[in-house]
Amino acid sequence: MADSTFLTVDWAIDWLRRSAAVVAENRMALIELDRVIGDGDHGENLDRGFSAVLEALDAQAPATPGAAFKLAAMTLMSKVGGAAGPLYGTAFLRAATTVGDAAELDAAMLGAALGAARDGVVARGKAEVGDKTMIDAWTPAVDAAVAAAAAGAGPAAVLDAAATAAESGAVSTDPLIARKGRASYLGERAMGHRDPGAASSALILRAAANAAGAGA
Amino acid sequence: MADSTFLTVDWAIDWLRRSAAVVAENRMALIELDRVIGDGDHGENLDRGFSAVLEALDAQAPATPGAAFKLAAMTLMSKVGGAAGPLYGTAFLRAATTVGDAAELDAAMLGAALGAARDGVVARGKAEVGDKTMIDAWTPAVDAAVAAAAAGAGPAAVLDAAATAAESGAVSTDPLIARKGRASYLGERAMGHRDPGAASSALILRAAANAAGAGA
Amino acid sequence: MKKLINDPKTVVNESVEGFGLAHAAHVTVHPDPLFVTRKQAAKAGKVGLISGGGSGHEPLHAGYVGYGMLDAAVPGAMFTSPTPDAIIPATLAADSGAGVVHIVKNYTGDVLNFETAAEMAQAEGVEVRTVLVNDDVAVEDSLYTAGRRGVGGTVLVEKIAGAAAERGDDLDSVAAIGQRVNDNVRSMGVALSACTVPHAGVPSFALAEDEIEIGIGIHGEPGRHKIPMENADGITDRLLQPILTDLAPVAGDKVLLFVNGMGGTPASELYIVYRRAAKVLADAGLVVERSLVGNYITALEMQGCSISVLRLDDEMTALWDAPVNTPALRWGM
Amino acid sequence: MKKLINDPKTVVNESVEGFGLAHAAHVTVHPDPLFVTRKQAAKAGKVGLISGGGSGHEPLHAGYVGYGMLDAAVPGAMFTSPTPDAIIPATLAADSGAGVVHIVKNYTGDVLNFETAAEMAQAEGVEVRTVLVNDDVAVEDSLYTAGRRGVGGTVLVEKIAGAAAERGDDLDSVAAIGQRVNDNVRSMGVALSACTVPHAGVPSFALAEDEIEIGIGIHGEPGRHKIPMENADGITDRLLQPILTDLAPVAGDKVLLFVNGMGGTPASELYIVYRRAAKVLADAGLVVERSLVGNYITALEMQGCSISVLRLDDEMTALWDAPVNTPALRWGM
Ligand SMILES: Nc1ncnc2c1ncn2[C@@H]1O[C@H](COP(=O)(O)OP(=O)(O)O)[C@@H](O)[C@H]1O
Ligand SMILES: Nc1ncnc2c1ncn2[C@@H]1O[C@H](COP(=O)(O)OP(=O)(O)O)[C@@H](O)[C@H]1O
Ligand SMILES: [Mg+2]
Ligand SMILES: [Mg+2]
Ligand SMILES: [Mg+2]
Ligand SMILES: [Mg+2]
Repeated sequence: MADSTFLTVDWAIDWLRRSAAVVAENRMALIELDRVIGDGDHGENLDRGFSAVLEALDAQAPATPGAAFKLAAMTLMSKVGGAAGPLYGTAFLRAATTVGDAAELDAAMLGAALGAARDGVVARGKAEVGDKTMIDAWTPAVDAAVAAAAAGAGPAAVLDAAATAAESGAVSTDPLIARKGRASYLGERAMGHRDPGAASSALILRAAANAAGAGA
Repeated sequence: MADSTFLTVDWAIDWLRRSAAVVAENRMALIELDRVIGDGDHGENLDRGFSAVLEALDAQAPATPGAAFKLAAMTLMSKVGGAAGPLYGTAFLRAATTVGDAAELDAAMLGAALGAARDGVVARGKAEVGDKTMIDAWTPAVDAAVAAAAAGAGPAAVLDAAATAAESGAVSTDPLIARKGRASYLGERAMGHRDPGAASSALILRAAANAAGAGA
Repeated sequence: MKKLINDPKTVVNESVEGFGLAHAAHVTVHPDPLFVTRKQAAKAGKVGLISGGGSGHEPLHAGYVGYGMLDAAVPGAMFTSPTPDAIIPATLAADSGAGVVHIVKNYTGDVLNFETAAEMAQAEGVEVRTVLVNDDVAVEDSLYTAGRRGVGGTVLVEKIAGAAAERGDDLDSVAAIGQRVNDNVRSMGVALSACTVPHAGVPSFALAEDEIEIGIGIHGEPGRHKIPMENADGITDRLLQPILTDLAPVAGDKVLLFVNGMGGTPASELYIVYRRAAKVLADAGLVVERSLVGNYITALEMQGCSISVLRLDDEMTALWDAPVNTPALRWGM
Repeated sequence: MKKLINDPKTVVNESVEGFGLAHAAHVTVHPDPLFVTRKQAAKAGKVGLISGGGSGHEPLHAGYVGYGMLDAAVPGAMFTSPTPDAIIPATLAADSGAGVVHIVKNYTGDVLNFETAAEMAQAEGVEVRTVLVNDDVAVEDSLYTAGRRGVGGTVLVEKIAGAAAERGDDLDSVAAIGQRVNDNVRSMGVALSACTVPHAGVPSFALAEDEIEIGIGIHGEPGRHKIPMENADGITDRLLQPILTDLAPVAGDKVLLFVNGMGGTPASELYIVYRRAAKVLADAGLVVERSLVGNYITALEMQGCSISVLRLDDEMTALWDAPVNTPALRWGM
């Protein structure tokens, strides 16, 4: 897989578009995960939110990765609702703040942006790893990204490492009892079911990696 | 089958008790008939009413057939409700009036009492033969009873003729479109289903015949 | 059958007992024979208003006992009209010397039982008038049927006639305004699912997953015909069309639009139906002056709704607006 | 899935539009972003009261917009908390200079979205206080859960805090009385059947023909545990016991008893539950001073109910009795 040293706004836009596509494709699957241990709206909410992101991208092309993240943040915050809306919104907002108006992002900045995004989710939702939330995908993803960047990997490899870690992180929620969010009401009955937010986080991080691979 | 020339209050009481038994036995079957072309309460209503008749008979033994009919009339009128309550109530009330305080009923009086009962139902409900109501059982029953009495049959044979005619009358409602009662709302969709009131009338008239046979 | 009940035989008695406990400030429950009266006696000389019918249509009728509406209600067994032995004492209780109006839904059982009760109450010296409600356009009104059923219009008759009685109208006038409401209201219903009468234990009719029953009554009795499922706007149009054909209002007429839930339909869906119905009426040049949306005359847990359209005149509108204070309908006090 | 809807995507918008048409005298609907305000502006200087949350719980919250209760309501998507972009303008609209109280049910999504909106409204110069409702004893309140959910108690908080605002209490006082209601109310629910969210198209959980779900929430989320079906008295006892254990009232305490329908349960069944609950409370030496029975906070067409018990003090009782004039709760005017 080709790997450029920097990712530009084209990558950011492609990431958001790919996220919208993958969320639309997995809308029913995410609804189904949430139906079992939540209230069955996660796929619907994210699909509504990312469709609005597509519309926003069509209306105004962001000039920098940071601007793209901010557009996503504001749109998701106002269109998704539920728990996931503010959490994803905060994640993109913190990422936007971290990258500022840089035109290009290198591997280290990517790691820092993902870390800030994760920290934003924690600041809002107070979840720790093992609480059966999207944090179970984000924290290993951030760790893997930072490690890959430190080891000298380029942006695409960093994102690939993050996505792969997020995917295992999502799977790791299966046996857990939830301690945050709606699934926490279920106690032991949540065991054996994947957390929908962790699943959607893995999909979205994989979209980031694919965008970096494709856009190289 | 033995046949005495007169029927007494013992027969009348036995009839009511047998009616209660046969209605209780056929409670679900009558509910089911009414569920299909009505509102599913006919068996429940009659069962409630005849249970109350049993209680009333336990509380105060009527002295004459007329008193027994009157007791049944008042109890059914106040316990059955729906269309069947006033109709059966009126039937027994007219029968009571017709037999007065006679201690014994002969075949002719039985025919007259059944005729008066039927006329009472018609007076209240305005149904004609062919309207798919209990009249489709009662009118052939009265005709058969009067004919048998005129031909010199005893009370048990008169009642047997009435019951047999009522049974065919009930069957004759199967293909009809209803023009009275709740089934009339159904139009052609009532075709192919037996009228619950005609079915219960046949059961009750058969109970009268059985009481006469058994009580001979 | 899963229901919050203890025993099919005690459903009505326990339910009305609970109703009496919950609304002790409004009503008194008389347990045997079962009827419900106002807690605060109406002013002497007021025409009494009573209604009754099979249970399972709650809040009808007991929910409408109170100032500005009914003086007494007589709940029968489930889906079974009450008997004269209950209607008679309710009639006597509702009489304060000015006579009593019986509001009777047009079902054979209701008609016969109220008829008997009226006769007997008259024999005891109470003047009785009867208003027969028959607003359901799903049923052909001909010599060859039991006639149209009384459905949603009943609530409107009870409210408006109740207000007329409360303002001091005499017996004939109260009956006449009740009759006028009935003459000017038409209704039609739809079921998405059947209901289960507790003593029967199985649904009153069968509907496939993609079928609905148009022209349903309020007793789980089957309706006019089954059709494949449609969207809310389509169903609304199907209900309204025969109503408008029969009522034949002219542009500029003022109407009350009543979307009634059958018991198992969320309020959100009733408002979607209301939205369409209001548009159709507006397109027909009618002025929707008043509205009512909610579960007011139900069929247990049936999913579905009915629409009623009442052509208003100024007097009816004023009587509709008059204060009412009952467990289920309340405003102005 | 059979529902009176046109399209899962338009359910909320069309429903709220119909609600606005039906209650045009009470409310104004602002379509985009979606929120509902009182038609008659509250008197200047009154503390504003707003609430909101996922749709599907009607009449909550828009049904409680009006005199003596809410100034604005923000309906989210089905079962999904609304977003700040709708909560903020609703907050601004509700402010007449005395600040605004947010009544928020304790769900992560509601908390986060209202939190953001409050921050932004404060940045625009509106003082905001938040009352978090968390009355559901089905959920263990510990560091290891998202905490208790807000359920039936929400309606009582909105009514009583609304009356306090209407009589002129200041911002902190209104928030304090809302908090006091929350501190004194406990609730628990049961589902006999699941509900179907339109966009999901299948029931939110599976229940066998002889199973019920104890400790159900109002989002079709599964409850505490499934048990075999029981009769109404048994189920009522199961709901009341944890409520009483947790609330720990003492003999002589005055309470409000609220039996709430989940949307698909006939009123007659709710009254059977009320009857038993009233007896259990009386046996415990409690005085049921006020009651509320009906569909006030629902979960679409779910069959089942919740029970809430509020320990009253004289001030709460007076505020409960104070006039209220909203589409779904109305008395005294
Ligand atoms: N406190 C929290 N911290 C982090 N993630 C959370 C928290 N609460 C919920 N989530 C995530 O949100 C997801 C649910 O999102 P969604 O279904 O859209 O919201 P809601 O629960 O309001 O319906 C969960 O699967 C979980 O991953
Ligand atoms: N007008 C009528 N004349 C004679 N019989 C009638 C009439 N209307 C109804 N019935 C009889 O009553 C029966 C229904 O009784 P029931 O189910 O107890 O009352 P309801 O229809 O009020 O539920 C019908 O099957 C029919 O035989
Ligand atoms: Mg969810
Ligand atoms: Mg019947
Ligand atoms: Mg009946
Ligand atoms: Mg949600």
